[in-house]
Amino acid sequence: MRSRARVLTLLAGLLALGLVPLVAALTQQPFYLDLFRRIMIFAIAAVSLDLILGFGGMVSFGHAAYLGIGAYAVAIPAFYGIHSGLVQWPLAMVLSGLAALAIGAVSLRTSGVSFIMITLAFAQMLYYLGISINAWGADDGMRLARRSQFGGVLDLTNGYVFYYVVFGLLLTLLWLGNRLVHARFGVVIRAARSNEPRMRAIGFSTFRYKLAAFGIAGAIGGLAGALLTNQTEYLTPSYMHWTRSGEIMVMVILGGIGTLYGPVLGAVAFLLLEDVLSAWTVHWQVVLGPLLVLVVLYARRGLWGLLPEARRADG
Amino acid sequence: MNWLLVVEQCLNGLQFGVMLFLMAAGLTLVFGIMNLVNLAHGSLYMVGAYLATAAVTRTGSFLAAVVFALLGTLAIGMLMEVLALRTLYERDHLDQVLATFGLILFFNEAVAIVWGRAALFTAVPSALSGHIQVLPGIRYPAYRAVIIVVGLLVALLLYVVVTRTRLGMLIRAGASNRTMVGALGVNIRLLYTVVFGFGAALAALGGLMAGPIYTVLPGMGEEILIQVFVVIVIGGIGSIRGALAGAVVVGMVDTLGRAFLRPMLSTVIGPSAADNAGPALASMLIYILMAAVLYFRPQGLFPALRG
Amino acid sequence: MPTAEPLLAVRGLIKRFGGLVATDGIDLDVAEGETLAVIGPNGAGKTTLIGQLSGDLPPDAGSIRFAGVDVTALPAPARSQRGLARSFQITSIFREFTALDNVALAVQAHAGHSFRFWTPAFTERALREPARATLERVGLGARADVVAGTLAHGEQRQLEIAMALATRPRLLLLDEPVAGMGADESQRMVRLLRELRGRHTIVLVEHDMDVVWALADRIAVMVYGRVIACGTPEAIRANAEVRRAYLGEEVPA
Amino acid sequence: MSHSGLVGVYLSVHTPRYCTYDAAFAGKLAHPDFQAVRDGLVAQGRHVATLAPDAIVINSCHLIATFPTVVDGTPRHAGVLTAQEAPELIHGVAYDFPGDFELAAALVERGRAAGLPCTLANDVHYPLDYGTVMPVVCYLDRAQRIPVVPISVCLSADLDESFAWGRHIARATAALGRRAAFVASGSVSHKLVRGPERWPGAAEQELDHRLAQLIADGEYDKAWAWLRSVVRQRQLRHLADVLEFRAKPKEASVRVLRLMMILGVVVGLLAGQAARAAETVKIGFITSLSGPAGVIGKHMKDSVELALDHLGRKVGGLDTEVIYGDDQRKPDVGKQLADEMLKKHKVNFVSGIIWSNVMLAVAPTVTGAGTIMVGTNAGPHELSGKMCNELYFTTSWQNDQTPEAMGKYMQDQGINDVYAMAPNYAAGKDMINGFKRYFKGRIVDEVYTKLGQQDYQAEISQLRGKNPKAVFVFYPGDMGIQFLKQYAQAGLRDQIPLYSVYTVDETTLPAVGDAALGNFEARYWSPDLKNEASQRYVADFKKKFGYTPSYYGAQSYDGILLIDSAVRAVKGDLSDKKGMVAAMRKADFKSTRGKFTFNVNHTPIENFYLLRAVKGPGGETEMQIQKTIFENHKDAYYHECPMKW
Repeated sequence: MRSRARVLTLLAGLLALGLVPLVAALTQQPFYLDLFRRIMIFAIAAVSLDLILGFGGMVSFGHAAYLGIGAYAVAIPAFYGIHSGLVQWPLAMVLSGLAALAIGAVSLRTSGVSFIMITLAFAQMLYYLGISINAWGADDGMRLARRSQFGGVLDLTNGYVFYYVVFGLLLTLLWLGNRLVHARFGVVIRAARSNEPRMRAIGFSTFRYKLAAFGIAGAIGGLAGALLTNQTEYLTPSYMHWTRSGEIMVMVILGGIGTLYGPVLGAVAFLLLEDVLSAWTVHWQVVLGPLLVLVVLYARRGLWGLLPEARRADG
Repeated sequence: MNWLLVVEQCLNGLQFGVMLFLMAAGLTLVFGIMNLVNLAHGSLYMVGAYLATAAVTRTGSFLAAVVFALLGTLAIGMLMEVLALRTLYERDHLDQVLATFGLILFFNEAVAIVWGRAALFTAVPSALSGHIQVLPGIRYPAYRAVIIVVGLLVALLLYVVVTRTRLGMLIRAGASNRTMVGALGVNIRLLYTVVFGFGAALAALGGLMAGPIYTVLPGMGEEILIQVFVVIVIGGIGSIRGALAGAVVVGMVDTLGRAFLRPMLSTVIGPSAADNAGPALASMLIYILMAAVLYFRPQGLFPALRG
Repeated sequence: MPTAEPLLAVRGLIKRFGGLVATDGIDLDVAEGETLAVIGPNGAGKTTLIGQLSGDLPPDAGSIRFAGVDVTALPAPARSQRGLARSFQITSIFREFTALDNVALAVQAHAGHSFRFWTPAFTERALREPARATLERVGLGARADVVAGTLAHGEQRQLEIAMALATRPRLLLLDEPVAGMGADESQRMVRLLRELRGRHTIVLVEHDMDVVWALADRIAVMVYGRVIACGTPEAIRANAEVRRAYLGEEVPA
Repeated sequence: MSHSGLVGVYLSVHTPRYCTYDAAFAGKLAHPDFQAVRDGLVAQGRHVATLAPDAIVINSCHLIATFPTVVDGTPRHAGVLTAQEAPELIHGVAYDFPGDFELAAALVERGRAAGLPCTLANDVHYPLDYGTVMPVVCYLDRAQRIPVVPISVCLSADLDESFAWGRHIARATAALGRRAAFVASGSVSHKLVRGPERWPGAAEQELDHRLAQLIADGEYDKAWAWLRSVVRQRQLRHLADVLEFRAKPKEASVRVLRLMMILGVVVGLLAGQAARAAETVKIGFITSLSGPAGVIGKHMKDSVELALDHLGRKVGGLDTEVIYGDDQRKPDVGKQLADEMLKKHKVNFVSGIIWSNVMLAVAPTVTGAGTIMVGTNAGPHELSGKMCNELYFTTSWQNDQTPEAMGKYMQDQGINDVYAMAPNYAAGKDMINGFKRYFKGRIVDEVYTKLGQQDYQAEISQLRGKNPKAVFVFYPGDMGIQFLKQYAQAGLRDQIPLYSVYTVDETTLPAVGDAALGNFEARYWSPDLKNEASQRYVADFKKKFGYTPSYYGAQSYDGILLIDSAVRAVKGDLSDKKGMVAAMRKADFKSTRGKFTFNVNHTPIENFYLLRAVKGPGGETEMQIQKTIFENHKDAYYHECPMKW
C-alpha cells in the first residue's frame, strides 16, 4: 500500500509522459518526441537494472553490455536483410538473456565488490570484442538502414507511433515488474538481499533464483538495446562501454533503488538535466557533478525517496 | 625467442606494475580501511599530475613540483573527504559510487576550466632523460627505472607504517571495528580524514610520476582507474601486500600479453587468425585474468588479514 | 531408548580453523523425539558443531547421517528441505519484512518451487494461513503485521523459532534460544520449547542450566571441541569430569 | 520562413495545352517547347510543398469582374470544370479544395475601407475559371489541401487601384497571421496569337525574366518604373494596343491591370520587407566540446567564429545564427543533437563532426530530412562511396587519402622494412589499408594496440627488437601525445625515422614539443601553406585566439565559406536546395587549401603535401611543408558513388 503522494506523483508522471507527443505536435517541436522517447528507453534499461540491483542487491556494473547485445541483435539481421521486428526484438531479448545467464553463472559465485568488478570485466570484454570485429563495422558501428518493421501494423518511422510503442513497453514493464516483484519469485529475490544466510537456512537455494533474475534483467536490457538502435538508427560498441553502465546505475540510484518507479524518475531527471544543462553551458558537468553528490547526501533514498512514504514500509 | 627482449619486456612489465601500484596503494588503503568505493581516486591522480605540471612550468624544478603536488592534493583530498565523503562510510556502496561518480564529473570539468582542454606540455626532467645500462645489451630509460625504485620504496614505507607504527595500528584497528576505536577515545573522524588525505597524496604521486610519460589532460584518470580496480580486486581488497602483488601481476600479464601473445597465438592458430584475434585478446587479457581470480579466489590473492 | 537407528548420527566430526581445532572428532546420536542439550564453556565448539550439522560449515572430516541418509555433503538448503531446521545464536531474520512475511517465507520455501511470477505471494492463503498459525503457536499472533526489525529482542527470538517450525522440521537445531532474554521472557520460551518436546527432535545448545535441566532428555558436554560426557541429566550432574570442567580445573585434552 | 504574411509570389501560367494531368504528366505534350514551362510549374509545386503556406491568394486573368473587384471567400470550392475557351482540352475536371472566408472577408474589409469597390463572394455556385483552378489542382497543390482565395481582375480599375489591391493582400495576410502565397496566373509575356507554335518568343519571355529578376533583387521601385515605361513606350504590340483598350478585346487590357496587381503585391511586401530580411541562415555545428577531445572542438568552433567575422557575421548576405552542439564523442548524442537542430531550431545547414562513427550516425539523419550537410572532418569511406548523397559535402578529405599520400611518398623514397602501428579500431585499419594502397615495400610487422592505451613501452621494445628502417603510425589525440613522448624517450627519435598521419598536428604539438622534432606527416594543408586565403586565416586566427590553428580549424573555416557561397548564389532563397547544391559543386570560394574542385561524390580533389616537425622561428616546434606528394588527388571510393553531375 503506497502513500497517496507517491501514487499521485506516479500517475501525474506517467500521464505527462503520455501527453508529450500532443505537446510536441501543438508547439511544432517534434524534437521533444525524440528526447522523451530516448529517456523512456533508458528508463526501461534502468528499471531492468533495478530488478536485480534494487530488489536483488546484485550490483551489476556491466548492464550496458546487454543493451549492446540487444542492439547488435537488431542491426546484424538488418544488415543481412531481415528487417522484421518480430524476429529482431525477441532475438535481442533471448540473446541478451542468455548472455546474462552465462555471465551471471560465473559472477553470482562472488559477492560484494568482487561481483561489481567481475560484471564490469565481462562487459569490458564484450566492448573490446565489439570494436575489433570488422565484419560488423567494429568501432565505426553499423547503420540501421531501416527501423524494425512490423508488417505495416506498426510503422516505427512515424515518430508518434514509435513513441507510443516505447511508452506501451515501459508501462507493460512497470506492470509486469510489479507483479513479478510481489510474486513468490520476487519475494525470494528481495529476501535474499535482506538476509542470504537466513534464506539458505529455511531451505531456499537462492543461486538459481538470482541467476534467473539476472537473466530476466539482461533480456529486458536487450529489449532496451533494440529500442535504442531503432531510436538512433545506428549502433556502436561504445554503447557497451563501462561509463554507459555507470550512467544507467546513476539513473537507478538517483531515482531511488528498490522501487520500480524510482529508476524512471532517475532516467528522466538525469537525461533532462544533461540536455538542459548542456544547452546552457559547455561546462555543464561541473554543475551536474555536485548535484549528484547533493542527492546522495540529502536525498538518502533517491528522488523517489523524497516523497513521503506509506505508513508501513512496503517491503 | 630473443632472451634479451624477454628480459626487457619483463622490466617493462614490472615498471607498468609499479606505476599501477602507486595508484592502487592509495585506493586499497581507503577502500580497505574505510570501506569506501572511491571512483574519484582517478581524479586525484589527475589533480596531482596537473599541479606538478603547473609547478614545473612555473618553477622549472621537478622536486619543487613533487612537493607542491603532494601537499596540494593532500589538502584537496582532505577537503573532499570533509565536504562530500565523510558521511558516506556507513552508507551502501551504491551511494558511494553515485557520489564519487559526481565528483569525477566535477573534477574533469573544473580542471578543464582552469587549465583548458588542451593537453599540457610535460617532459621527463633532463637529469633523468638518459638511459642506464641495466644488463649487458639492455638500455633502459632512466626515468622509468626511477619509477620502479620510487614505487618499491613507497611499498616498503607503507608496509612499515601500517605494520610497525602507532598510526598503522590505529588504521588497522579502525578497519576492523571503527566504533570500538572511537570508544577508546581516538578521534576516528580526524584519523579517517588524514588517511584519506594520505591516500590522495599517494594517487598524486602516481599522477606526477605518470605526467611526463603519459598525457596530462582532463579525463586522464578514468582510463587508468579501471585497471587499478582490477589490480586491487586481484590482489585482495584492503591489503597493501595484495595491491603490490596484484599490480605486478597485472603489469606483467598486460605487458607480456601485448608483446608476445600474438606470436605465441600464431603458432597455435596460424598467423592470419592471430593477427585478427591477437590485439582484441590482448586488450581483454586483464579482464579475463580478473574474472578467473574472482571465480577461484573471490577474496583475492593476498586477502587483508582482518576481522 | 529404542535401538532403532538414531534420527541423527554424527561420526568423527572434525573442523579446523587454521591451527585451532574447533570440533575434534565428535560422535553423537540423537533419537527421534528426543531433546538433547549440548552444553560447555565458551569456545568449546558448540556453534561450530551446529554450523556443521546445519550445513553452513563443511566439516574437514567425519560424517553426518540424518534420517538414514548421509547428508555430510549436502548444502544447508538441501538439509532444510529434508527437515533439519535451525535458529541462529545471533538473531538472523528479515528485518524489512513483517513478522508474518518472515514466517510465510519459511512456509514458501517448502511449498514447491518459487518460479511463480504472477500471484502476489503475500496474498496466497496457502502461505499466510500456516504462517499465521505458527505465529500464534509461538505467541506472536498479535504482532503479525509488525515489521520484524522493530520487534523486541525476545520477540525476534520467538520469530526465529516460528520460522524454524514453519519448515515442518523433523529436527530442530536451537542455538542458545534464550540468550539475552530477561527472566520472564526466558520462562515463556521454555514453556514454548517444552510444548515442542516429543513432537520434534531437538538439539539444544544452551548456557542457562535451568533451561537445560527443564528440557533436556539427555545432555552432551563439550570441552575444547570434544564431547567429554553424554547422558541423562542426573548422570551428568554426578559426573566428576563435568564438575571439574565447570569448576574451572581444566582437564588438558 | 516561419513569419506570417506573404511568403511566396509565383508567376504561374495556365495555357490549356499543359494545364491538365494528361498534358503535364502523361507525356502527351502538345509541343516539346512546353517541357521547360511544365518543369517550371512542377518546380513551383514542389516549392509550395516545402513552403507549406496556410493559404493561396490566386489572381487569374480569366476571372473577370467589370466593376467591383470580386474576392471569393467561399469556404469550400467544389465543382466540375470545363474550360470556357478550350472545352476539348480541359473538360469535366472535378475539383474540391477549401477556401478561406476569414482572409477574403478581411481583404474586402480593407478594400472597402480604402474606398475600392469590391464584393465578397460566398457562394458554392460562384463560377471559377480554368486559370484559377487548373494551376492549383494540377501543379501547385495536387492534394487540394491548401485553402484558396480567388481574386478577380477588375476591368474598370486603373493601374493605381490594381497596385493598391496588391498591397492590401500583403497587409491582410500579415495582419491575420497567415503564411500565404500569391499566385498570379498568367505571365507578362502573354501573346494573344493563334497557334501554339507561335507562342511568346525569346523577346517576350525576356519580359518575364526581367520582371522576375527585378523583384528577386528587391528592386521594386525600378520594377514599378519599368512597367509604367513599358506601357508608355509601346514596346510590346499587344501592350501598345492596351492604350486604346476600348477598341481591343478585354484580354489585352486585363494583362496590364494584372501586372499592376502583381507589382502591388510585391511592393506591398515592402511592408513585409522586414519579414523577408528577417530571414536568417541557421547553421547547426556539431563537434566534441567536452572531454579529452574538447580541444579539437575548440579549434573548430574558433575557426567558425573567425569565418563569420570575415563574412561580417552575414552568410550569403543574410543574418546568421550558428547553434553549437557537443556530441561528447558519442554517436547517439550526435544523432539526438542533429534531430534537435533539424526539428527544434529548424536549421538550414548542419556542419562539423570530428569522428567517423558520429558522422555515420548524423549525416543520413540530416540529408534524410532534406537539409544540406557540410562535414568538416570525419571522412568515412561509406560517405564517399555508396552512401554519398546529393545534400552531403565535406571540406576535409576521405580518411584513406592522407595515409595514401604518406604511402606514396615512402614508396617514391624507396624506403623498405617499415614497421606499421595503429589502435585496434576501424579507423586504425582504414589507415594501414590506405597506406598499403600506395606503399608496396616490405612491411616488417603490423601491430594494433588497445584503443586509448597509455603506455607503449612494451611495443617500443618489440619494435626496437625488429630494427626496421622506418616506422609508420596512426595515433590521434592523447594516444599520439603518449606514443611520441615515449618514442623519443626511448632514444629512437634519431635512430629510426617516424612517419605518421593525423598524429602530429597543432592540437598535439603544444603538449609534445621537441619530442616531435623530425617527425614526418602527410596532410592536405599546413599553417605555412603559401596562399592568400590561408595566410589571412592563420594570421587573423593567431591574432584573435592567440594559438596556431590546425587543419580541423581550416576545414571548418572552409565549411562556412562554402555555405556562404551557396546562399549567395541563390540570392538568399534558402528553399532552393537544388540551386545551393549546384553552387556548392562549383566550390566557388577562396578555400584555405587554394583552388580545388569537388569530385563526383562531393569529396574534394586536392593536393597532399609532406610535412615535417621543425624548430620554428619562435623556438617552438611547428609543422612545415617540405614537398607536394599528390596534385589533385582523388579519393579511392568515388567510383562507388552513383551521383552524376
